[in-house]
Amino acid sequence: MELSNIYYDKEHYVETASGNKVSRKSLVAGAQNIVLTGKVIIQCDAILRGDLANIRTGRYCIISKGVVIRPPFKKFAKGVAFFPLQMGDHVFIDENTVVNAASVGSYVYIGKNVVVGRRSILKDCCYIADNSVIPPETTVPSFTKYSGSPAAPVDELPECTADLMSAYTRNYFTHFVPRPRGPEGVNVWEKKPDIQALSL
Amino acid sequence: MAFLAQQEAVIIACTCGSLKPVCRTYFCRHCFVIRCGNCVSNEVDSIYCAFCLDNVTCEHSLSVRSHTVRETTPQPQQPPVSKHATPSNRAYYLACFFCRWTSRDSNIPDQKTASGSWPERSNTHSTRLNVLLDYYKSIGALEKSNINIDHQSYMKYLRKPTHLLEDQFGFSANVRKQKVELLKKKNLILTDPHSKITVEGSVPTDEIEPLSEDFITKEIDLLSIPKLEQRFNISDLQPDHVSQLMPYHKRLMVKQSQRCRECEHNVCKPEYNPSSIKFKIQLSGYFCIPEIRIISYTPLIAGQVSEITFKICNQFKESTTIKFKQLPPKNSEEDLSYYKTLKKEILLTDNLHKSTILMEEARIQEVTTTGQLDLPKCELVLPPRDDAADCDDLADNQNYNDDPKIVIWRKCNKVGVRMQITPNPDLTVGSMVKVGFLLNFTYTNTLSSTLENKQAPQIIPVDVKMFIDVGVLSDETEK
Amino acid sequence: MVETESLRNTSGSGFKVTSGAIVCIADNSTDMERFAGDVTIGTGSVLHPRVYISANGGHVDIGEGNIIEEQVRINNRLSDKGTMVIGNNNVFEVGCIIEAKAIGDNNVFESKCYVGPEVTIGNGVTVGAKCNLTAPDTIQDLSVIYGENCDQRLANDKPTSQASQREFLSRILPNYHKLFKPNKPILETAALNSM
Amino acid sequence: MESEVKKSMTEARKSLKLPVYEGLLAEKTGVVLDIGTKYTKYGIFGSFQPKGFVMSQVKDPHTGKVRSLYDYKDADDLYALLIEFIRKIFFKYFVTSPKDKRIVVVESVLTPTVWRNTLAKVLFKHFEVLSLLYLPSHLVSLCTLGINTGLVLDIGYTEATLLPIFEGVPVLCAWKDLSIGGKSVESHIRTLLKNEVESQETPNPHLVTVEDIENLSESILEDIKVCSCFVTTKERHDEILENNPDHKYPNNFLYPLKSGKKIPVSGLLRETAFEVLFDLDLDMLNIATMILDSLVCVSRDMKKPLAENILLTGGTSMTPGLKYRLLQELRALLESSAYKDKLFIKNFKFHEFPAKENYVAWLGGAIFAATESYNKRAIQKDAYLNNNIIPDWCNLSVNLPSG
Repeated sequence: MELSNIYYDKEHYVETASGNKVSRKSLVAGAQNIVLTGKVIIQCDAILRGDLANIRTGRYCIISKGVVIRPPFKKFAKGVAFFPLQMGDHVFIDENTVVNAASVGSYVYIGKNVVVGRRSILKDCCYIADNSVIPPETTVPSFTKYSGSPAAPVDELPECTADLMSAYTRNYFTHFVPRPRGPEGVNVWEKKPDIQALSL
Repeated sequence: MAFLAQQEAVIIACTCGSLKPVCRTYFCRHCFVIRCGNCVSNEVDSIYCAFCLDNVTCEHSLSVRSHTVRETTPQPQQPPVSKHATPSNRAYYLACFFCRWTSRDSNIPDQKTASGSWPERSNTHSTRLNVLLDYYKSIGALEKSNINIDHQSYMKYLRKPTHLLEDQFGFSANVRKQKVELLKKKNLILTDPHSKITVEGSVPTDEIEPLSEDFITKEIDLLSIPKLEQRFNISDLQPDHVSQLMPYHKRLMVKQSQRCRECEHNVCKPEYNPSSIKFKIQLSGYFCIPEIRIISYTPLIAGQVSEITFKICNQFKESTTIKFKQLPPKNSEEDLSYYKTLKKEILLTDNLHKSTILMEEARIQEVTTTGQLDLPKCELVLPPRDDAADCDDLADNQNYNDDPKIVIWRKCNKVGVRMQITPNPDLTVGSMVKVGFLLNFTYTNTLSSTLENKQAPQIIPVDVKMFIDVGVLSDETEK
Repeated sequence: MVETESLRNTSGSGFKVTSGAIVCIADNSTDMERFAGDVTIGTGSVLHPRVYISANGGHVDIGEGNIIEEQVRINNRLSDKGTMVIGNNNVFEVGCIIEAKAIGDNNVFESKCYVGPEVTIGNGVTVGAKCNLTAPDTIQDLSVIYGENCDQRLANDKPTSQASQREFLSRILPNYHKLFKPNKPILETAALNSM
Repeated sequence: MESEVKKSMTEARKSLKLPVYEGLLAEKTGVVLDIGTKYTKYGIFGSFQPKGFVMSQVKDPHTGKVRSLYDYKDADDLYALLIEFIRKIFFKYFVTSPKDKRIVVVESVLTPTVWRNTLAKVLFKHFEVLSLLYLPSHLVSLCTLGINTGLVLDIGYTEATLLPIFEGVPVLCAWKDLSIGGKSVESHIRTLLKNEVESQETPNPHLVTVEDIENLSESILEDIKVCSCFVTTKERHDEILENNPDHKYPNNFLYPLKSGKKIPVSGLLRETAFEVLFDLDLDMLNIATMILDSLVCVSRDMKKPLAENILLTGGTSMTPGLKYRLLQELRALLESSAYKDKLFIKNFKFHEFPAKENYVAWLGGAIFAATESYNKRAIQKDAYLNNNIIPDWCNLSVNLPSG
């Protein structure tokens, strides 16, 4: 089934020159330490903790509602350090997930309500099922689906995952559109399907 | 899989009969047929540790294939714990970040180095078992060396040891004779000068330890009793107290490559490096078979015509022409020929030994369609996939003589198609409307043109059976 | 010697922050109702932004040296309207929901765990990520609750101290966040923030 | 600080590369499988313990439901299930391809023909293994003891099967089986729990309801069975039957569920759950009578050696107290009128394995597979592909004297 449009209220979102769409209701702390490479969506109630350490995302990252992106810390003999958090391109993070990873590769799908433990490493092309818990310092290899608590590999992903994920995040981005306002102020879409809007 | 589930509404029938989503199929560019995980041979390309992503094959010899992390549950390592700052004084222990188990819980001494040297536990019965193994090996060797003496009669005896004993009043004469022979042979084995190995059989006992009083008097402490799964992880001990739990080896993972069973060419071959997501050969069906997705449909009502729109997308780097055909009737000749049975071939190799390859029959999975799709008669031409064109909004539609009733829009390699769908009249409300058709697309074989120089690329028509779960049947009254 | 000062917030009840505690205010001040009712926060405790503490059911007393991360909800839902006492040096990780009867010292509540109103937590307990404790129970010291089925085991040591993290946070957070100052009423801080 | 971070990271990475790598399959070796009704044991030729235990179930590739291998509808269905299962075992647990590998399957003598043939078809045709050998589980159990004669009673998950072996020859006419085992114990526990919950007068919101018990998963029942239940002695069992007021039951306990509710497990349940093994069924049979009935069937000179070489295998036989109780029951029955004049034996003796009972058959297979005898007896790929026949003791075409 093709994605249907996802609408947002224009006044609640900031659009940057590189095409990032950031909700005003999200919390982007330490913005000077955060790099969003472009076409990144940050939805409402998401929290990015750039104050703790640098965060860098690639292109086409979708950060859904209530997601927390939090650089992980590590203890040393002489104190504590927060590690920077790297994220690749075409990453989708579903609602209410906590990402404490050290790095997230490209073409990664993280489901709803997931806890990604401290300093874990998600390699390119992996899939974390809804409600999973990735224990701290875990490496999730490419082309695997992890599920459960503690998360364990349950399946393999098809070889074309990179293309599927890139198509998915691109598609999501094109379908993430401002709520159209008809003359009566109601949603135009409900009245007449706008074929062109769906054409990508 | 949420994002793959979109694909799973559309299922295609593989040449072998299995039903798979397009992304789980392969297209063999030598046989020009669709393959899937069930009809290719899977090969292990490289083995790696999922934790450190270290590749442990190829040039390494077996003896140094020694990378695996140990764990009890998910058990990563905890490096330094000692308060002493100098590395020489550091002690290491294993710890689980998930359940906070540490190797100290099981009284495993701390180690001086972070990697290696963790005590490897051996089977408590290994001495006895080694004796037994040697004994049976010597019998086996003897059996082999006696092969010339009376292999045939001996084999005959071994092969039918049982069914002659039906007479419950004792041995028949035949069996008795054979038993005498067997005993002779046994003596032969035991007195053979070449193998002096004998074994003392286990001694049975009638002194069985009675049930421990603890079961009756002691409280159950669930925190100290391991789960069955935890016991099985240490199969030879199977401890009944958590303090005896031991770390066990973490499993390695494999990178597989797929090979067409008919032509023995690879249909998919990943790079060796475990952290690479690149492929040397990547012939996933996703890249050749036109992708079909449902955009929308009007409510489906039994026996009534509804409208459905599809998006058809060509992911291949050459243009393709597609036609829609009705499914052949079930079990008709045409249908069965679609499922090409993998042939059994016997090859004669140099030393005239017969070696057999390819032997699996097709396993046809029945699909019952519950709706009719009014298929367009015209052909559709889909331009090749062009990643750069994605950004270009000025795609021209003029070149294609499309029927505007069928094609509602075009954009690069994608086309929107409108069709009529009629769910079967006898379908009940809430059940899935499934339609099927035969999609014929052209595959441009670029391989032949590059190899045999300047020959025009070969264009091969390929049929693929597609089945689509459109949606559930709505109630007529709700309309 | 610790000085405390009573503050008033919109709901009109007391919110006391002991000097030395760090309470971050989220950038946008839409969450005035984040602290409702009588809440006391002990010295050295660090509250990340977007923490929700509701003491409408009764007083919430948070001890010293606790770390409370974002999206944590602490709710006093005790049936007897009693005081919910949280001890010292606990860590509440992102998104956990705490309604416990009482909590001791040196506990770790991992992300998205839930502790119900009829549960008493001892000392040195670890409640694993996404574990739910709902049945009336007293969790004994050094327990570890973990996994899909909320399995329980006993650790032989208490969780490692988070003092260094707390120290780091108290140094770094003031650089990025508006803090809730013990000597200023919350209304004023919020007003400053919205400007 | 930054340098410290870097240093620590490299150090951590180094420490992760821990050694000790668990066996890939070397060239000459192979895989031994014992596919039980509940758990499958898998391991390598000549090793002394299985590499692992895994539930004998797979996720149905079409419906996504977890199905037991033994719940197959027909041969085609079983074929699909076994493909998934064997693939999981090899690619996930052995991290190798089964192609051109040697395989041993330990199985019961009475395994259905369709099962054997389908498994052979899966291994040869789908996975292209090099050779395959089926070994009868009762017979190879003797290999773990170095003896030739024994009465092997295998108490597994769904059934208890008994086969005497005399001088290496199975005495098939004395074969006995009874459909009791771990599963019947678990369903008995469910019934007992239901009775207990029903008998509670005041419903406690924190305890389970009858409905909860009905929906209880098998894994929880299994856990209750393993962590708390045991086989009581005959004396104590008689006390319970007599309703002796002096009988002191073992301690009760509460078993917590994920939902927060708790299951009250009584001492009575703990002590009597395993009585299904010893209760006489409608045909007046239990595991003790199985042994004696079998001894009745064998010829007279075999009775004593068999009675003094009893082997108890299978996971259920690991239950604490079971062996002791069985001996007590056997001795009592020997005096009863039914057996008194039929058996001319005075004593029973049991063997102790150099292994845990639940993988004895597997171990026997692993020892046998490591010998030269394997190559002689195994069915080779080419032979199978030419005639598609798996030799079986009940198949006349391979057992004719001329063959």
